[in-house]
Amino acid sequence: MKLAVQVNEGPYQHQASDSAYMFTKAALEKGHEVFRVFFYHDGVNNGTRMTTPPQDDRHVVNRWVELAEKYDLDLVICVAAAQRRGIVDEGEAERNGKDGTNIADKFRISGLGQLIEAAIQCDRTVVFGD
Amino acid sequence: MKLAVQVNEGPYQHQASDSAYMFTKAALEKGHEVFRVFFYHDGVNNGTRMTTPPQDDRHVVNRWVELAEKYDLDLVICVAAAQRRGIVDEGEAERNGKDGTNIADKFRISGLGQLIEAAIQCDRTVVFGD
Amino acid sequence: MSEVKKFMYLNRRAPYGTIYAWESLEVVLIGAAFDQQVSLMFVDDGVYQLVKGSKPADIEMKNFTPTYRTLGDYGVRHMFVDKASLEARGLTQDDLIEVEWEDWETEEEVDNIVEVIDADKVVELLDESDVVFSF
Amino acid sequence: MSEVKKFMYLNRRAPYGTIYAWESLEVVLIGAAFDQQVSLMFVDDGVYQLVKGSKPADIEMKNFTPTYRTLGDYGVRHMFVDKASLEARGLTQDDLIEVEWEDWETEEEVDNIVEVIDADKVVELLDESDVVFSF
Amino acid sequence: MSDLYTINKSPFEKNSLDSALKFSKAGTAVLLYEDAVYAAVKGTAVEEQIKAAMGDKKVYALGPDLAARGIAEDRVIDGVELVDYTGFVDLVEANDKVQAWV
Amino acid sequence: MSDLYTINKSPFEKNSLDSALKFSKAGTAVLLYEDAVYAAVKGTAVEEQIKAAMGDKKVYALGPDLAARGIAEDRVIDGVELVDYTGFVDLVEANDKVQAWV
Repeated sequence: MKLAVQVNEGPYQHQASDSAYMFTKAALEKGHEVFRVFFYHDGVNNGTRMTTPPQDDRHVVNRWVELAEKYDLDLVICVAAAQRRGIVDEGEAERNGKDGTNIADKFRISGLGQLIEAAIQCDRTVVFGD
Repeated sequence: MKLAVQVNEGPYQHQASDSAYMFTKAALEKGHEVFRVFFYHDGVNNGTRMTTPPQDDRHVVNRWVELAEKYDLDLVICVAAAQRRGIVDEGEAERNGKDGTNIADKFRISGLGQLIEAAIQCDRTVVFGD
Repeated sequence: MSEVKKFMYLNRRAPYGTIYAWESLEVVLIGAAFDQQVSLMFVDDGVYQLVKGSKPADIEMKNFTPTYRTLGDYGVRHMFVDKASLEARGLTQDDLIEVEWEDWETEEEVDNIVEVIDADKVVELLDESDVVFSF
Repeated sequence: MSEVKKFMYLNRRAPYGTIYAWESLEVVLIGAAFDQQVSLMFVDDGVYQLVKGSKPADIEMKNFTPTYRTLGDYGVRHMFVDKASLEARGLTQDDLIEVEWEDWETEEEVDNIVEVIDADKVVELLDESDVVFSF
Repeated sequence: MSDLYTINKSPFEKNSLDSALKFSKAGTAVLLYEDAVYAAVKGTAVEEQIKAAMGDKKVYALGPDLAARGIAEDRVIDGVELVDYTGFVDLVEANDKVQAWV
Repeated sequence: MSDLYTINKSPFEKNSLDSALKFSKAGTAVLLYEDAVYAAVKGTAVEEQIKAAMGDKKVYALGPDLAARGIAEDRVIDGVELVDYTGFVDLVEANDKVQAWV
């Protein structure tokens, strides 16, 4: 089965990102293809490398990064949502005159078309939100 | 009247930050003292300088900054909540080995004690959340 | 995959209090570039998204209700509204905006693609869809 | 201001599904350093915060229920639970953790400061408070 | 004490209004703002609940939030008082404390 | 089509469960996860609603979310099937599409 996963909430505040991660990991371990994980709304905040959670807590961002490394996962952050929330890569920094970036490795910023495309291409689209 | 204001949600996703801003502005214009605005939970995301909202939309972060400049407002971001969400100033960057900062001018990161202190000192504490 | 998929946008939230309604609409607008069959469903507080006369200037937000009126130009053929959700909120179709639709090739025109339906029809339409987006 | 204020933490949300319960608890812990009178009120889904036996290992979260048990050492004198909220959720006081309290100066001890109360008492206690925190 | 209860959630989506009213005493000031202003409208499924609350409580609604949502003033339940953000500040000042039913 | 409805909100806080059940047909698979697992517990105010739904629908609850919240398996309503994350994936595969009632 070919899956698209959508994440609508940021890390820690809501369980949505946790559930999306656990689901995605289980799907990959079962041998399914996860075509893309699309981060929308506050979900874009999952893609910042600036977090430092307490040592006895899970690291929501790094967990996604490690999963992406292991399974060559496509983690896409919506550009419009990212601009509102302040998630910036080098291209965005240049375009919007920002003095730095905060995007985590393995995440990439792209347009909403990537979500539609994933939903068209995949057998199932699964949404995690608040 | 001496006021403490608490903001529990980030910019754009929920109206909480908008309402807190409009309330705080109205209170200041009426001549009340706003002792502190404390940003907690996802509210810490109000303090990033990396946002670039659409040109025809309000700039939630800059609005807080401008209000702080005009009224010498104390905008405090909770350090524990900021670490989870990735809001970083120079001290935090150094402490946690981050390669940059994203905090907006006029915001400062401090402990939860600042919230308790504000609630003790002020005549009223007003909470804006989801 | 060559088959055209049926996309349903399920809208259950009020506008302005949260951004979900507006950012959901942004997906619909972008989606116009893709080959799919698009419908929008408004149930629960989602019906408030179509209420006319919104004036958000005093809360310093952008009025995005006019954008719904243009959806006919963005490949949206149907906008369904749950009748019971309207009634529980003291609303009727007269309170809602109208959305025109025209097929540029056949010149077929529809004055208003906003249609109030009952719960059974909501279930049937959700069921027929290939993808249901929830924001 | 030399007068000691009465702080009430109003907890209305379930744990784990959102972070509010845990981050609210962090405020209570930090608050112990200040001179105030602290009570916690659990109503609606907030009563779930005190349910014992939580095992969040399989959702990879930290189990923070044990922290509630230590609140007596952090200056919390009262933890009130709304009776009707418990009942609607099929719970009784037996399902809840117990929290001990001891006054180090007077050596006064209380075995369990978790107290189930009715709605009238909730209203009275909220009313008596100087500051009500909602997270 | 005199209390101001603030409610910002739609009564059709969340239990905030139910809970706030259940845990309020006579004389409480109730301010509906953000999506909670929908509770102030005539002819809805919660109209009777609001009217009952007005029996011993004063109910306010934030005008700018009503206008944003396209609700004309003549659709607001009689007796609900409209305030703007300055009125919100005045209510905070007029009461001893504020409780947010988020 | 066969549909999987996912519900992640507490039935006591939000209207997601009400709405999902109202807009579902016979044969729909309903997965309760996150705070929605509270709906799967015996003796609550929504037990009858879940039992009624089970008349023509299959109800599942996510075990790890139940355990996290301290709900022992013997407190789950008879007939509600417990699944883990792999079971969640299997449900997604077994049905034609997934609808999230967030």
